[in-house]
Amino acid sequence: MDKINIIMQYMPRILSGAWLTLAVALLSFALSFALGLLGANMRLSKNKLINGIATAYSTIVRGVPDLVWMFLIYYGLQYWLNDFAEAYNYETIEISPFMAGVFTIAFIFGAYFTETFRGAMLAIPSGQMEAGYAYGMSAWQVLKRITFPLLMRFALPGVKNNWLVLTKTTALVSIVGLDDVTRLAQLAGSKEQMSFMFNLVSALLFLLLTTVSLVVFRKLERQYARGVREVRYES
Amino acid sequence: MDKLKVLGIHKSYGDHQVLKGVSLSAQAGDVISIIGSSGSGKSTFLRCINLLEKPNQGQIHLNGEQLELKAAKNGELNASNPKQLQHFRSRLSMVFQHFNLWQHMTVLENLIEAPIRVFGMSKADAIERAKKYLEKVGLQGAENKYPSAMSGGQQQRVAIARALTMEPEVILFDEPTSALDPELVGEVLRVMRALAEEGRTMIIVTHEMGFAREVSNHLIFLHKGLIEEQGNPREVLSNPKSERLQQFLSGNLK
Amino acid sequence: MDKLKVLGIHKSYGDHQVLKGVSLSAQAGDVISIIGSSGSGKSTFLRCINLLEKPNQGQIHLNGEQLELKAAKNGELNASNPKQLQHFRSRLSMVFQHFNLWQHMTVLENLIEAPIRVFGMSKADAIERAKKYLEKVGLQGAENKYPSAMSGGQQQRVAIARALTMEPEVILFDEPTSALDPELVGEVLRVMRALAEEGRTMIIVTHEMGFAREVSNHLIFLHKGLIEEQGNPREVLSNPKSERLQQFLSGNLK
Amino acid sequence: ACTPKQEAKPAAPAADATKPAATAPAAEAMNLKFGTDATYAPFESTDASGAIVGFDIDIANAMCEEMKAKCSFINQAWEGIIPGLTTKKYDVIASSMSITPERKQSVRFTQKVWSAPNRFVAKEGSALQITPEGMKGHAFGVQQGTIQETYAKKYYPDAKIKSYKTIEDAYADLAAKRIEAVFADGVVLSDGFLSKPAGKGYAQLGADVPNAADPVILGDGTGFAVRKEDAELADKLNKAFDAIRANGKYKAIADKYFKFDIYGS
Amino acid sequence: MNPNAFDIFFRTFLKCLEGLPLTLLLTFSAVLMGLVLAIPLSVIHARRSTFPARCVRLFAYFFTGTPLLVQMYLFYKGFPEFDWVQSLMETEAFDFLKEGFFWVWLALTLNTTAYLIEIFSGAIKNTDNGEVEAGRAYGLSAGQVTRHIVLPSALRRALPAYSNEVIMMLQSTALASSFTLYEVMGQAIIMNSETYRPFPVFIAAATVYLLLTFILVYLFRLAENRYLAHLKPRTH
Ligand SMILES: Nc1ncnc2c1ncn2[C@@H]1O[C@H](COP(=O)(O)OP(=O)(O)OP(=O)(O)O)[C@@H](O)[C@H]1O
Ligand SMILES: Nc1ncnc2c1ncn2[C@@H]1O[C@H](COP(=O)(O)OP(=O)(O)OP(=O)(O)O)[C@@H](O)[C@H]1O
Ligand SMILES: N[C@@H](Cc1c[nH]c[nH+]1)C(=O)O
Ligand SMILES: [Mg+2]
Ligand SMILES: [Mg+2]
Repeated sequence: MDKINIIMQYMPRILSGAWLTLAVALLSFALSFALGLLGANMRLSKNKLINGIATAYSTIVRGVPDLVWMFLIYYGLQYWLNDFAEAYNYETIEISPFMAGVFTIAFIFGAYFTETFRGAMLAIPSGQMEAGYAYGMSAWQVLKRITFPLLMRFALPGVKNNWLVLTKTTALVSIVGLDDVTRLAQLAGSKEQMSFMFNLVSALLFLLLTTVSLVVFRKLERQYARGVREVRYES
Repeated sequence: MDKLKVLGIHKSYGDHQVLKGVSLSAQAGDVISIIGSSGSGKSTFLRCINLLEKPNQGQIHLNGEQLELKAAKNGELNASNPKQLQHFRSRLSMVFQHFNLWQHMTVLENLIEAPIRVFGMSKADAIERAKKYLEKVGLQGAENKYPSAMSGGQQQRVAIARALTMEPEVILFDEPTSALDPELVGEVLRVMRALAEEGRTMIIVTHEMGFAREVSNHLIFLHKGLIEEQGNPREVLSNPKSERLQQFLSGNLK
Repeated sequence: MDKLKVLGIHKSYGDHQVLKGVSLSAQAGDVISIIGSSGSGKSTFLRCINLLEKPNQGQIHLNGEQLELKAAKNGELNASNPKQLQHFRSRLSMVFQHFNLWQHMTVLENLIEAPIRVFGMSKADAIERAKKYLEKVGLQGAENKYPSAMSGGQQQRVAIARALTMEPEVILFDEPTSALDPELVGEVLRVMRALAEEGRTMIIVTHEMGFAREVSNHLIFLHKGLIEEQGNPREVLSNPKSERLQQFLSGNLK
Repeated sequence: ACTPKQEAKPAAPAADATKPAATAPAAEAMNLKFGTDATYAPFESTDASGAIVGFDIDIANAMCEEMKAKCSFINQAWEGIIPGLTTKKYDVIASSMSITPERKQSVRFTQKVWSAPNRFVAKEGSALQITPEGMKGHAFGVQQGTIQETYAKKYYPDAKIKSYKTIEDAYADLAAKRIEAVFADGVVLSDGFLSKPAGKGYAQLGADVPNAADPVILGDGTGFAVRKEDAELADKLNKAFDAIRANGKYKAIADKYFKFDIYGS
Repeated sequence: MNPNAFDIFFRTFLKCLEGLPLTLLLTFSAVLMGLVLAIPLSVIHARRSTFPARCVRLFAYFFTGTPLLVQMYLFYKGFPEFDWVQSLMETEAFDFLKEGFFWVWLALTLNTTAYLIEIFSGAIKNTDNGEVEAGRAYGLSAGQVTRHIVLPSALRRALPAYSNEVIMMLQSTALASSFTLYEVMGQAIIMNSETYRPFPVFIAAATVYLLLTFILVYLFRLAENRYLAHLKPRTH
């Protein structure tokens, strides 16, 4: 088949784009995860200012389309960094398009993770942490051994959902010109007048990522469900 | 020398003064019960002893060593030395009303967690010790269960074993039986009586007058943030002097 | 002529034979109580009568008309004529243990839904009828409340009114009071006693021996999928013949 | 006034900040970064391997050789090409950018690099007239943010003008018959489209539209562009360009790509 | 920053308002059509393993598992490659196929349909079985139980999730700017390529979307107060 041949010709490049997509997704996931933990702690803070900042962050980010953020941060962040650098007499800080894409997505999903983690933190009974302190464990030990594992249990469904949405949002970096799967397949499709086939290929690659993610999360869910499954029903 | 000496604890939440200077001292082997109506400040007092709640005034001595405290801006006393606080806490175990077992850990993991993290004990040693105390509370064989798969009475016994595994000098109990149905109360009381007979130092907040009478050698009646009456449990309970306590006991027996 | 006649109901879940041939017949005005220990098949039997559960064998007659059944591949009997089944069901109302009120509808909407859909009654007529029965259960004025805003006893009374609004020939009750706390049980029993006095035909699965004794004129004791004993409630209850029933009653009264 | 307060918190790794800024007086080899929208064959595009190639690229490389500078190219979508320059993502735009008075307010141009007229293409044998009346009610495509877009909007008020992010998107819609014609740089249409397999069955429509038709909008030829404050760099580039014009390198490159004089008169 | 940043902000804001009708048209035609399609499909989806149920599941899996942008490319660019679509586009009646609007709308609609199917079928499956049995026990037919008991109850419970989805859709319409449509985001992009000032320009667009979102959130809160009254906890 002629068409298959053409597609195979582009495959190495498209797969390199898929790799970039995965890299953007994983990096921004890690960043937004951290940002979300920070945001959630701020949201739960009793300090009105800190709480207000985090609330504004999470509301505003979620009220504006991802694409608008993409343009704003992708093109705007550098302006801001330059102004900053000038004002403080630093050398110009450069961000690559790749990093800009990662930051943008991390910034957006940090807001979603903020809400996810906030909900999860509220779901942990405070006694669990108190018990740790009461036996002389340090704050760090309590965080690592008690709070975090429990947090993950409550947050996992939300984390899973955010990850699935995030992977799909990475497609937007193609609009600002990053060579991810979406863009490479799209361009190849235009060039060869085979847009249907090529875009289908990128769709299927995303579907593959989704499917693999679902399998991984099922494993994780099982792991963090330690102690929940054997619920005892009295009488 | 006093095992535990707590002096003049004051504690307010905003305008609400919950404790207005409560003191207590316990020799080794003392079992002290604290009774009082709901809201009288029993839990708050117990939680101030290990600084889960920060008092506004007061001193805490363990084996003659004083816990160093310094006032924060909001007037609460904080430990000035976190290491010392951790050290104090590790020798002052607490058993919570709602058990607060770590849900994501098995029974055994619940027991060995603190000894390993806090004392740096080896895992093997910790397990050995844990099994000993698990047996003491009658739960040998339950090592690998998760708390959620156990009844309330079993969970509370695990919580006691967890506290014992720290081999603490003093154990603080906050209403150890009130979350349990009558059948389960029996299980737990049996274990606590055994501990009392062993000569452990215990401070127990309780609503079980019978229990207070049987096992403790000193009884404290808290009322509105102050000790209204105290002394030998049998005497105090059968012959209450203050009107408050008379009223409290009459309500309690119906 | 028998109002309701049920013959030789058999029902298995997989290998587990729950009903091994249970029959019952009720004249107009009969109130039949079914008792038996947990798992003896009481609910299953009741649910087989209106085919919420599909029996493996048996016949169901209402007013002499037989429900047409045909065996499906898995051995269960299905209604061969869905219209006839709907018709049967509309004359055989059921009141559920957990009420099963439609949460998204107000009380009034709950009551008029089935008459409108099933009988094609006009809305105005249905409302009129609904109000009548709502009054009968003592809930006049609650028309526009949502079930979630009512107490358990009130909800169960709404459920009874819903069944009554169908003006059914037979009412089936599955433990109508066991989801209620003792205080609420009274409310519901009062209403059911009134219905019995009106002469309605009712089949009642219950754990309330007192109630069975007072209102029913026939009592059935189910054991392991068979009728172990039956007859006049007072006689059967005060003078049980079978060992099983003696045992059941002794356990029940403690 | 519109400095964002909250976003951008994830600051860039500070390690990058040690790179010398291009504007620093370069005693030794200077690092020059070029930004280009590589969707504009034959001037700038990507080959099958993803490398950026084209006439502008070759010219820029030749000039760099002249300046003894180390050059690299950064692909940048057209809509962000000027913001990318001002924010120092790169130091020079080499992207067929026409020299217009309007753009001069934002950037500093070098001298002209090449110049050619503008052109329509349509299906072979199309009966369309490129007069404003002839285009009335008909749909044609231009690239967003280009001189041709501005020109079309001014001179064809009654036509359905569709703007695309890249010229390649416009070709795709021409093929899909969503639009009847495309208006763009003539050489791009002829060499980047008509002469390629995708351009089979299409032809130039009407006569060329010379830049002189409205010099204020269409400008005079394309140039490279630097930040307004980088006068020194513009100077260097101009000198290097003069050199390759003089030593025949420009002609050698031009001959490789074109059969006519791309420099223009 | 430059003093005329405010000026650009306000000009863009007004320009974005020109794109508002298109944004609203896309959003609401997609979510309404999605609602109409998703209700019957989610009933099918909730049935165990019939062939139609499997088809619906596959549909939902594809459209929720791939980016909306890719779906838009697939529709906008992919479909016109088919000869039959080409010849349709030529005819007078199907002239609209040439426009980006139809394809973008189609992608938005199918995408939201897929998400709504997941939301609704989840709500359907969560319907209290007792309520279903009560319906059957009084002689309602299977269809009547679905129409009058299950769906009204499930759709109300799905209202919060539906409102989320509408807000997501509103934001997704910004992608239409990549397909020759000048809705709010499209207008902002035009302003950006005229002014080269991304900051004030996109902040203006963000402001418009933020206001729209707040209005929607407010309207849905009103709707929830009304339709979810029965889920409020008891007040005595
Ligand atoms: N975190 C807090 N913030 C404000 N007030 C509090 C807090 N914790 C306790 N209180 C108040 O302090 C008072 C004493 O509470 P405490 O829990 O010590 O009572 P208690 O004697 O243990 O009662 P109970 O028998 O019900 O457990 C109560 O009035 C309570 O409302
Ligand atoms: N759907 C089902 N699948 C399998 N087994 C079932 C099912 N429903 C009921 N059973 C089994 O059938 C037996 C009879 O159940 P049934 O609910 O009729 O008992 P019951 O007499 O109503 O008891 P109770 O007083 O507890 O309500 C039980 O052993 C139960 O486990
Ligand atoms: N030369 C035209 C068109 C162009 C698009 N890309 C590069 N150039 C312009 O500068 O507007
Ligand atoms: Mg207390
Ligand atoms: Mg039952």
